[in-house]
Amino acid sequence: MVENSKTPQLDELESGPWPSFVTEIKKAAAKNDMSKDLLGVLERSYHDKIGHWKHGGIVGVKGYGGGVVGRYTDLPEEFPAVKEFHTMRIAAPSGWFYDTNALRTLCDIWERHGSGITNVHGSTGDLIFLGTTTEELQPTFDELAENGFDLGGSGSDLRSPSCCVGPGRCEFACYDTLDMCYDITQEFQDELHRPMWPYKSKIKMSGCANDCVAAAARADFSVIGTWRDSIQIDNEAVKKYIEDGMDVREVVVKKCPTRCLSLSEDGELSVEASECTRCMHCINMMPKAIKQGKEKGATILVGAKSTIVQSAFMSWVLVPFMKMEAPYDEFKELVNTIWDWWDENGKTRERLGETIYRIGMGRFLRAVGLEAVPQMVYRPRANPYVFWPQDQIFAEANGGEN
Amino acid sequence: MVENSKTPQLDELESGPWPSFVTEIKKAAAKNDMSKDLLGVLERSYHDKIGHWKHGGIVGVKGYGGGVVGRYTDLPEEFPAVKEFHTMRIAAPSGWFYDTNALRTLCDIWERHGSGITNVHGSTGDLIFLGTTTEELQPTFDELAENGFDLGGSGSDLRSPSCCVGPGRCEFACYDTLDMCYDITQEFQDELHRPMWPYKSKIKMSGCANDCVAAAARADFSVIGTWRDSIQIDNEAVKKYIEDGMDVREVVVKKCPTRCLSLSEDGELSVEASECTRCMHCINMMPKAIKQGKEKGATILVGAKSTIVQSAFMSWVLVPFMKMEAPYDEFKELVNTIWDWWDENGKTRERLGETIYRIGMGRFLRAVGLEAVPQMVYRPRANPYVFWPQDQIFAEANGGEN
Amino acid sequence: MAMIDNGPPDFRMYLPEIIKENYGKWEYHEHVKPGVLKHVGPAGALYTVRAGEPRLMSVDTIREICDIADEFCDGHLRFTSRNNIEFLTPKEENVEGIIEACAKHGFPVGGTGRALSNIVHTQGWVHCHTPASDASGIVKAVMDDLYEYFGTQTLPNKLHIAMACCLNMCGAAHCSDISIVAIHRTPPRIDHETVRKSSEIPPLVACCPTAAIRPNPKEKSVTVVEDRCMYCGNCYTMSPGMHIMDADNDGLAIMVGGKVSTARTDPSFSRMVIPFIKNNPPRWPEVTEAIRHIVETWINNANDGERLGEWIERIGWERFFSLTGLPFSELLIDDFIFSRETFHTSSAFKYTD
Amino acid sequence: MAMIDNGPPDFRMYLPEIIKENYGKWEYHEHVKPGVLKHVGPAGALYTVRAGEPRLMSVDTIREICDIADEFCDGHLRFTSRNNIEFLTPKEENVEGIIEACAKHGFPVGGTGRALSNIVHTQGWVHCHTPASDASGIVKAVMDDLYEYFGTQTLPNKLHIAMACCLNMCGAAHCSDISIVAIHRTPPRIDHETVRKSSEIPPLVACCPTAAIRPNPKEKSVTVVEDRCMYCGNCYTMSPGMHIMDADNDGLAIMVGGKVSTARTDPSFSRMVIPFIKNNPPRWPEVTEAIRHIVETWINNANDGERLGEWIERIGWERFFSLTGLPFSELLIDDFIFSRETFHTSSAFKYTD
Ligand code: SRM
Ligand code: SRM
Ligand code: SRM
Ligand code: SRM
Ligand code: SF4
Ligand code: SF4
Ligand code: SF4
Ligand code: SF4
Ligand code: SF4
Ligand code: SF4
Ligand code: SF4
Ligand code: SF4
Repeated sequence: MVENSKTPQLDELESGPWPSFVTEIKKAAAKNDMSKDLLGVLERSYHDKIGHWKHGGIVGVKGYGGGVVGRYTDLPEEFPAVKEFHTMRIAAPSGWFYDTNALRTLCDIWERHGSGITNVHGSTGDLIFLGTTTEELQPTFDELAENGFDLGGSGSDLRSPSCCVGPGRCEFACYDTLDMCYDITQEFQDELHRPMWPYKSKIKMSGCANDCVAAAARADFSVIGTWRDSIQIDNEAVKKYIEDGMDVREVVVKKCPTRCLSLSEDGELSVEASECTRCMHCINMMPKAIKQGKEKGATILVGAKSTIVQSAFMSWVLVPFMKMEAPYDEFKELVNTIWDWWDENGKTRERLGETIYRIGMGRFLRAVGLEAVPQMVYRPRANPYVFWPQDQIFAEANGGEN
Repeated sequence: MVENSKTPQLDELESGPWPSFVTEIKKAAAKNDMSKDLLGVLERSYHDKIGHWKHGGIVGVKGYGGGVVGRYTDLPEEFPAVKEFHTMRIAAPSGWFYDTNALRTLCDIWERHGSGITNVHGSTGDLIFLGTTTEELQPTFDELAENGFDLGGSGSDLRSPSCCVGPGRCEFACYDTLDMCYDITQEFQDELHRPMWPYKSKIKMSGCANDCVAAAARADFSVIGTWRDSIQIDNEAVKKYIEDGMDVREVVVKKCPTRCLSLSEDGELSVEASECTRCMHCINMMPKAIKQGKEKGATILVGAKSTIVQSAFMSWVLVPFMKMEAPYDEFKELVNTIWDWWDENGKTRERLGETIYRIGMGRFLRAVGLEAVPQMVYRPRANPYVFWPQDQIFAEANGGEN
Repeated sequence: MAMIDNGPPDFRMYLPEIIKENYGKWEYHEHVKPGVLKHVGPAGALYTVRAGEPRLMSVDTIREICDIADEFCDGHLRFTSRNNIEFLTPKEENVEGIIEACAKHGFPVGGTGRALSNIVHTQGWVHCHTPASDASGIVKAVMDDLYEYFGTQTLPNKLHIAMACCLNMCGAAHCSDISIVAIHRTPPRIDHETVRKSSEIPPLVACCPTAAIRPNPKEKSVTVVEDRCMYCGNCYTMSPGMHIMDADNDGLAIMVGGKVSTARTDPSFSRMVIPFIKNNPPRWPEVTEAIRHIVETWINNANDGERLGEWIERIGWERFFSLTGLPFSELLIDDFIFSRETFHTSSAFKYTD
Repeated sequence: MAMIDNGPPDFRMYLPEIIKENYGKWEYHEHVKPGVLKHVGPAGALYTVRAGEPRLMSVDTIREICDIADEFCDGHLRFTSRNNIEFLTPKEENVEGIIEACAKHGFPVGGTGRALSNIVHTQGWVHCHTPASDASGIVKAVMDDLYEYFGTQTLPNKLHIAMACCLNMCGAAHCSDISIVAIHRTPPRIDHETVRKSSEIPPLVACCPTAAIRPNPKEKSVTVVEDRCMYCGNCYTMSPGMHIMDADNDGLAIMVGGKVSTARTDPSFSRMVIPFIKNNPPRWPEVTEAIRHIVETWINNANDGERLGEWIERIGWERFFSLTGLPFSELLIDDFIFSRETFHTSSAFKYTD
């Protein structure tokens, strides 16, 4: 520990085996005044047990409404270099694949224009340039753009879509998450860069139900890869697992949530395919012996978000199965239709899931023209409070079907 | 079928093997004009597909606010005998035990004063005298009272408590449901007969978790018998069941919801008592081999009600275990405290469960002085929206514990 | 005024001797045969013969029941929580006599063990002021139709059906294996005259669960935002001027899968599977058919010992709809306060077509 | 303006050759050892070395990472959804070199299989305007403390921890095995001057989820009914005059048992088990201790393959509290919109003392 350090508290966070963010800030601070002052502000927070940042006027780059989060310290006299200290969200490539060229280019740009501190990555998935002045925003952007980069989302717009590594490195990918993420991000550039909705909207894509981008928890549209037909069992490979000491009955068969697997006395594994919910467990346990079905696509779920305001929601099933192939027209149409409905019906700061909850699935489905299927719910309603479409029942009363 | 019957539709309901309520009304109608007109009104409803009763002025007997439900037909010209046609709710003995004397006395009284039609019983548990005039209410009551009977509840009061047959004929009764029901009904006569609350309140008692009075679904206070110690297994008797052909592993062990039973190779059944939730399944299946524990009492749950207004609620755990012995002081105190709180905080037509839901379990528990235990919830909150008691946290901030 | 607040008679007066002796000391029970239970205690056995009754009974019929009890049970009997009669006797030799007498008087013996028991129901057109259908008539029709299951014990487990004649859902229809719930489907037609005369406006406005009722100062009455109304009828209970009954549009919904015992699985609500069947008195054939179909699908597919709801939860509701062939629609999806918990927040589900 | 709306670079530019060849055709994977994955496709194998990083990184550190990737991976690498680095190479012989280089630069190798992975976290005092605690500091302290579980694969199953620095809960803290959520506990202190200057009153009033905010015409500002406030901070997001940060009373809550995969059990929310721990920078020892205790209780009691929440749901939450010895209190009982579904509507539960 440095003697007479100005950051005695933060210094404590340089010890221990896990890489230290304090060391990182200090590394940047050695070259950059903003980072130095960031260190000072942060030490102060550790002392005061309170944050020292405030939001202020809206800042950004020309032509965009989002992508920059404005921040100002409330201690500008003491820490003038971070009087303005805005972050820029840089749209990351699908699956966070980079080459060192690209990364070095980003580093160079940021060293020239900002604090030299980054987040790799933000929790939506952008690469974050952490802190610069208002003045530097446009020049930074210009350089980024020249080099083929762009900003991600912020504010009441589409946030940067993100996806799992999928076909890039995973045998479980039921569709091309990487391509789809790139494709729709390009398609929806306007929605992403120009806030216009009641609130933010997010799309995340996982190649299978393991959901390695946690799409089900944190995207208004969660696209989860799945298949329509039966899992495929290679019983030779099953026997190999058994020989290698796996207790297939205990760790696979008994843990199948729908009990649709059975293992015969002589080690033949079979599945009652219609009852399988494609939960991925057996496949995860024996990837060499059990493969997904052949007819692949995705389930579209809607509505996830975190706690503010009405409560956290997890996404729920809207389309049980959709083929997911470029150019993803069916998906794009669906999303556009739903955004239109939400834009018209949503209140300010109301996420899609909350709007549907408030207005009701029945009205939502009728409005967006989707047929209700039992897969949308764990179980039907426990109350008899149906909002009966009055025109429909009058038509019935005049001789239609019930 | 009667030719030229005046009740062609109802006549259809006299065929078939199940005893017919139409035959019953006709039986009474042979002697009684009200019943004759009831038949007429009902036939009309079968024709019109609409009810022909309305509520009107409040009717009752002296000294009571409840016990009578006022009804008037909206077709008084055609059916003058049921112009007024009020029901009286007669408090039934615990467990609906009668002797024929008592029943005949009731029949005689009702034949003299009313339609001669009854419901045995109403779904709260009262014996219902179905239909008489305003004028006859008091004389009926007087005769009832002279013979030791009384009215049950209606309106915003305590409704007639009810209970399962319990110790009267069931080896599963963990406390004396019959006595407790009688005792508390006597104790709360005032609450029962003089409406004074935001809405109705119900108490039901089941001797065990089989819940043969459906207390958990339809009582603001559900008292469900249980025990504190381990179930008792008689392994001789287990073997007898096995000999008699029961597949104990399949129908008992595997269906134990907590998987806390095990059956050894040689047919010894054992239990991991701390993990048993006393669900009653194994005991139901093998009443001769498995007995409940010895330290018996009841779980008190609160809040059940049907659909109107906020939604149906099932009762939830408030006191995991309470000894249930005459004079039931602890229970009575609890109920009184909660009624006071509800009376003060409940809105009109808001049942106890709804009031607690609106105000929050935290505030409710603090107000009634009960300690929170994990048994009250299936799982803790999924949101961080704690209503922090401000005085408490300031006390902590000044040096207390967290 | 000495005679008010008697309370109910003390049940102890009515207990047969054998019950007094075995009171709280019962050891076990046996199902002798459908409708007949044997409970054994230190003082010996008690035989119970359970018989169905129509609930709505004339005093003469009650007297017939008394005759049977006098003849075979020393005048002792009880009724169950589901409106069955129970004849109680320590004399095994009396059992057959009771059964015969029941047959003679038309009381079907059964309802015990893995059987259909009597349907718990409510007033309907017989006496209530808000019903959307009759109760007794539908119950009679359904019990006639499912009669075979009352007198036998061959179902996968108990079958407890309830019927409620409006959305107030008197009884325990909200937690029954099957419940038949009569529902309104159109907003109240307001009779301003009656509202003015008989009701205070602020509580009437406040009573609506969806805030559909607004004051109507011009009429000194109220208006209903029809789009928000869910036809619960609560306003009609508050004011006779808010006519909720509608001959053309009232009818029945079917809900299934509820239970209250904790055996194996926790208590659960019944869930709507048929949103509407028209009132078709006097025998509601569409209702009896629908219920029989659900019951038979359960019988044919459930594991031994599974209540209706347990079976459905095991196979999943989507599979219930495909097995029964019942149409699913958005009407069955909850859109009230607690809807969120019903949404299928998982991509693990079964396909159906 | 040709350069707006580029969108992200096309990922295809960055893929290593072996990935291009095996793209969408991967056959299986193996866990070579902690931190090292082998994925096999028709064109051969790809080796991945996964390493933890602090997320907040200087450009110089990124350059160091690039140096490693240049030396061993032909310049190819990626980052994971949980902020780990993945070095990608088809050359098995490079694996050890990568591991050594990581060690040299201080990047711990691990996070694969049944391990603790990196903690997903947010800005905290480093950059956000509403935090109730820091994020990076707590994450550093917890990862230091649980370090042993990052580089081994011996946990019952994956352990995914998240940290959110205010009730907005950026990230997926609401569905994580363990989440550390910084919370406010006092109503906003209103700076009327700022509210007046910077905020429109009606949306500010409307934004409050509990309707605790009322207009204050006198001040041309608002008042807060303190009793209704649940300290969510939403009003502060709407108006900088609603000061929600509170040095004395802000701190941390611990929630556990969430997941998002559908493997075996459906996705589920994390649930609060410790309502409050004071901010105790720089190393929050009470937080690290509490989390280690929960993790160890899970390790010692769970069945093989059980995620934290699966284990708790199997034994029951009451048993979780007795096994961990964590105190239960009414603060842990939900009292917001969806509380009803959390109430224990069954008399079947386990006793604890
Ligand atoms: C930077 C980031 C945290 C991080 O360090 O990783 C972040 C930071 C902020 N989030 Fe977030 N959120 C970030 C990902 C998330 C996520 C995760 C995700 O997108 O997958 C969530 C949960 C999912 C969701 O959308 O619900 C999330 C849920 C919120 C919420 C609550 C939204 C809700 O509907 O419940 C708010 C509140 C708000 O919008 O006012 C919020 C608001 C904010 C604001 C803008 C607070 C504000 O009003 O100024 C934070 C700005 C901090 C700053 O100083 O830059 N942030 N926020 C993440 C974005 C980086 C990126 O672009 O990659
Ligand atoms: C007589 C009665 C109590 C009373 O005070 O009136 C009663 C009596 C018995 N019940 Fe019950 N139950 C009675 C209504 C109920 C109800 C209430 C209801 O449906 O409204 C329930 C709750 C049903 C539910 O969960 O929805 C009920 C759920 C049970 C159960 C749990 C069954 C299950 O597996 O879920 C048992 C145990 C069993 O049958 O194995 C049981 C067991 C019994 C036993 C065997 C107890 C005993 O040892 O004596 C009794 C004979 C049952 C039989 O019919 O074979 N009794 N029983 C009620 C007869 C009603 C009827 O006429 O059919
Ligand atoms: C007679 C009876 C039905 C029957 O035929 O068995 C009945 C009949 C009425 N009920 Fe009920 N309820 C009857 C048991 C129940 C039960 C079951 C129970 O008590 O176990 C419930 C469900 C449990 C509960 O309390 O929630 C029940 C839930 C309701 C409700 C909805 C209450 C709620 O909080 O959800 C209403 C609506 C109301 O109070 O305005 C209601 C209202 C009514 C009224 C008073 C309607 C009215 O506003 O006038 C009905 C009078 C009918 C009449 O003409 O006499 N009745 N009602 C039952 C009482 C007989 C008795 O005393 O034994
Ligand atoms: C690299 C990554 C995807 C990415 O695009 O970045 C990834 C990659 C893999 N995941 Fe994942 N998962 C990744 C985040 C996740 C997440 C997301 C999260 O936590 O935010 C989840 C959801 C966790 C949850 O449910 O809360 C996730 C749930 C799974 C599961 C389900 C585990 C379970 O039993 O619940 C599997 C299957 C398994 O492990 O058996 C899986 C399996 C895998 C496999 C084995 C898939 C494959 O065949 O390649 C990959 C190697 C996993 C390993 O670490 O051993 N992956 N995986 C992510 C690595 C994060 C990290 O650095 O630790
Ligand atoms: S979500 Fe599925 S496809 Fe995507 S990386 Fe995870 S396991 Fe592979
Ligand atoms: S994917 Fe899941 S549900 Fe299907 S067979 Fe495998 S373990 Fe069972
Ligand atoms: S609730 Fe229990 S004690 Fe009461 S009758 Fe039913 S089984 Fe017996
Ligand atoms: S009572 Fe229920 S939980 Fe307890 S051992 Fe028997 S079956 Fe298992
Ligand atoms: S369910 Fe409705 S209509 Fe039927 S008795 Fe109860 S309140 Fe009356
Ligand atoms: S029927 Fe119910 S929802 Fe409709 S106006 Fe009346 S109270 Fe409101
Ligand atoms: S969780 Fe709260 S404090 Fe932390 S980054 Fe998100 S909005 Fe800011
Ligand atoms: S902190 Fe939340 S609950 Fe409190 S006043 Fe602000 S918006 Fe309302």
